[in-house]
Amino acid sequence: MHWLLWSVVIITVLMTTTAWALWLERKLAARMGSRLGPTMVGRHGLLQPIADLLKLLQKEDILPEAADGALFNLAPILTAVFAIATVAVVPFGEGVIAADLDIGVLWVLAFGGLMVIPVWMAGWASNNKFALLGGMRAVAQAVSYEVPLVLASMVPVILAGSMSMTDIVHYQQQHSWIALWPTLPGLPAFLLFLLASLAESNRIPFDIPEAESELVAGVSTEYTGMKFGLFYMAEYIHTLVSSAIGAALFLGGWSGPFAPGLHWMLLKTLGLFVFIYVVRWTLLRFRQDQLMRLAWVWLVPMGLVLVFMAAVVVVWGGA
Amino acid sequence: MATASLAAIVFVLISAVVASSLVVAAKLLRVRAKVDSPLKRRTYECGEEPLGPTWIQFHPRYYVVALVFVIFDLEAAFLLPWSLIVRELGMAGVIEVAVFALILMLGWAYAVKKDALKWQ
Amino acid sequence: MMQVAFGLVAACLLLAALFSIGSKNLVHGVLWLGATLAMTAVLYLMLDAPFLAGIQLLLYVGGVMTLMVFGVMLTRRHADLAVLREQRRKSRGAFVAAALFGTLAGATVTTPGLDAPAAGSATTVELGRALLTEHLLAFEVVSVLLLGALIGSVVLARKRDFGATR
Amino acid sequence: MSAPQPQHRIELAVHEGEGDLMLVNFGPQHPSTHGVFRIKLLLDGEIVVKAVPYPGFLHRGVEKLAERLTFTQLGPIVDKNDYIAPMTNEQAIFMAFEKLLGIEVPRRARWMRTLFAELQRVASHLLWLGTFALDLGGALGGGATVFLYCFRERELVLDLFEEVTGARFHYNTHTMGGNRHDLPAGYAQKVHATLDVIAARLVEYEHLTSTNRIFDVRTRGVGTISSELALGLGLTGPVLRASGVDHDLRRDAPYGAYDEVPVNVMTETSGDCLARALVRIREMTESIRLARALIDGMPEGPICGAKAIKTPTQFKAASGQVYVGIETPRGELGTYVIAGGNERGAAPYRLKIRPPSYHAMSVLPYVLPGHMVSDVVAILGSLDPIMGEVDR
Repeated sequence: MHWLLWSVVIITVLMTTTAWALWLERKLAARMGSRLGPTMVGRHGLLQPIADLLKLLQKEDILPEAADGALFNLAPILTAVFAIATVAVVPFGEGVIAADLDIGVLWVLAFGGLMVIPVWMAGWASNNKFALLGGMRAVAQAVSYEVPLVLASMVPVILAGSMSMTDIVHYQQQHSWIALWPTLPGLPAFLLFLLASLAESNRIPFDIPEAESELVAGVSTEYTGMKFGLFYMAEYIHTLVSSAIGAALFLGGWSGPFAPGLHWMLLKTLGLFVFIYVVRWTLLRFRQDQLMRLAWVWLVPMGLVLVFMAAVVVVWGGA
Repeated sequence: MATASLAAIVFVLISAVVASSLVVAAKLLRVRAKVDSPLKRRTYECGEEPLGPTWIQFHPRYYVVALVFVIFDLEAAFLLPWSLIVRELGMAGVIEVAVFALILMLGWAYAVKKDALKWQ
Repeated sequence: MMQVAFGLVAACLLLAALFSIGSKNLVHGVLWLGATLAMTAVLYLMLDAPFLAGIQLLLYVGGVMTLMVFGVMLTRRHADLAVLREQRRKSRGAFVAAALFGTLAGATVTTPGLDAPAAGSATTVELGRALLTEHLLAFEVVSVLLLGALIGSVVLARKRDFGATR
Repeated sequence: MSAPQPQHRIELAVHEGEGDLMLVNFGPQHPSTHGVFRIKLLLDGEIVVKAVPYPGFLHRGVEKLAERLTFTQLGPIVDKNDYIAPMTNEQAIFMAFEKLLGIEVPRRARWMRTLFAELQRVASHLLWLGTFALDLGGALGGGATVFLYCFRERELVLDLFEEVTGARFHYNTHTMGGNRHDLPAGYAQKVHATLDVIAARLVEYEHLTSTNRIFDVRTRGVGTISSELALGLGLTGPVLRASGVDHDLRRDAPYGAYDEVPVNVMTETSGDCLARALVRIREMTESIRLARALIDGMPEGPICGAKAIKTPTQFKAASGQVYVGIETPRGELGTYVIAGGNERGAAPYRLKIRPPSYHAMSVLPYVLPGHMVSDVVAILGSLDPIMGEVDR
């Protein structure tokens, strides 16, 4: 029954890491904008995530009169569930995995794709024009970037000959990290994966579903209290899990010298997470048509080319 | 039923419990507003009365994007089983799949040429 | 234990399917259908066909649901559907559904070898092998079918004026 | 998308439930309306079909108020019109009063006013750049970083103003016939030091914005205003110059010290958001150059050509009317005064302010249709409207 133990441990660690990753992002953003960030609650504001959680838990829960109540309440929960469930197949070390499915990569992609349903649901159920526009944007964007994401993730699958994330890490231990190949399809596939994950988790420059300067707050416009908090949390969990998946698929997972594997995995995950947030606090955002164009005209064929490159490498290399 | 499948289902159940427990905790801990106002529950539209309905008929371009997505998703679903046995099938397999993908990319080229995915 | 779990999931599936038909709200109907499809994925997982479950989630719950959601957005009435209340349509629908169910059930019963489960986790690899050797022609024909669908959707898009002004 | 043409009539009535278009209130309480401003948008999906602006949420009746207050009392009131560039507001109204009353302004006071105006232009354009980046990139992303950088530098300019006037925002330093506060000792070095910092960082902002790919694709070809449309609607300032009309009151009708310190006028031809951004960024560099020249050549002498204000009714004009237009950071700020308000002639009979932002907003119904919701924000931001000035 050790998998059950790991499930509980992984979820607990994920939730706490998310809380302090949030703190990390706020400090990072503040430093980038020559501010200080949270300083008041605890040393260096380290208790800020707890204060935020307590605040959100106490907030009044408002159900707009025009909203579709059932879907309105269900949407944030489902968003959080799908965000957390993605991590089930991610290995954090040798055997440190909740569900070692042999279709790990497919599981990750499927749950990443599922995220849009509750987001759209929230937008529709709010019966608010900004929320609905945000929901429609979210779906259109997510489906456009799902295809490049699938193709980019297929590259390590082809190289390792397995969809199990544990096998993919083992392959990288024997050969080298896929992202370290300067040639096709290693590094380009990693970059494509990063780009598509940014879009899937709605991070700037692809955060048009929220786009608070245009759509006020997008799908979460009508949400208050913990339900808003769940959206907020799911967003960070999604980014964190995307980073973990990127680390496992392309950065060699838990492999690394000197330190235990778990440390390496967490380090790589946080590294990618920080990278995503540095991008977020640096760039402006695209417009929807530009976003869709980028995905369909450039990234989809690029992904296909990378997939066939990987296949040719495997066949000729005979590895 | 294999352990991994069971573990996956249980994991989803645990995450559902975690997410809903937060909502339940919020229900228990919430501070009730002293004054209730129906204005609170009014739909937000920048401080004005909402103009016209929200649930309207949307433009078909959204639908077309979803359609194209399903087609490419299907393609990916067909490529996935092959990706596991690239070594085994060798060059012949690569060519077979390449033909499959190329035929589909003809449609992609047509769509790009006709600007169907341009959104404007 | 397995029996109970199966019964529970199957009951959920059936209930979701019933709600999907019975819902007068088009969006609720589509979302209940999504629940039905997701429950099917759980069944696949319980039957040790994780690849099928993954594809079910990726393609049906993720893809086809998106398509249906946008399809609903093409109608003018998301939230109330008067069509369902017509008795004649109901009986016709019931007849078609019964006929389809009969055909499928008949095929399931008469096809031999369906009760023997495939061997464990090798299924995905075997699927790929079968697809690219034995059923190669069908595999390639699928691409032509997809091409047709793609061109069809583009034509559809062109036909409905995409101009910015109207 | 064809370039919008000026139309003589625009259908302003919007009927609800027009087919499958969505009718949205964009504002007044919206993050990107630069204050409180409402645009009724008729959307086809994400594309704007029709846009009807509704100003007036910040109307305070300044012009009516002016009929009850005397000439000397009005300075601090107009400070609050364009609250991003109060210096030029004061300058405009006192220039009009001085012309009406026939008061000569000493040379040093004119130079000081011009110096403040140019420093104010830098501060105002910096704030515009920050908010424009906020519109394009969001308060939770890269936009906020640019915004904070711009505010950091704007603070330095406000420090300079504080050094002279003791206030950071509503200065009330202009007075009838000149200035109220003289420059403190060592001011020239401080101005140079501040401008050095800002000039160095302007290069950074150019990299953050105009050489940035995303900035480019979000602004190029968006919100194109043709020169005929711009002239037809009375646009002025950077918005007009970005549309290829070479017009700047500082050069074409010099006031203050501009006849002695000539201005290089920055223009662009394309008339889109990018052109407006480039014009403003270059104007900052030009203003820094002007400010340096002004502080270096600052003449000695008195700073006020009239008696210091003792009573509210000190200055009287029985008859006459004047119009004075000056080039504020946003364009031509016109002040039209008719004398003879109260029985003793110490207040204007009528004061009309012609704010550049108000005219800039009139372009919205012509330009917005055909653009996407994201562009609405970009176009609105690129016009640099200040609602205090639009609604008065």
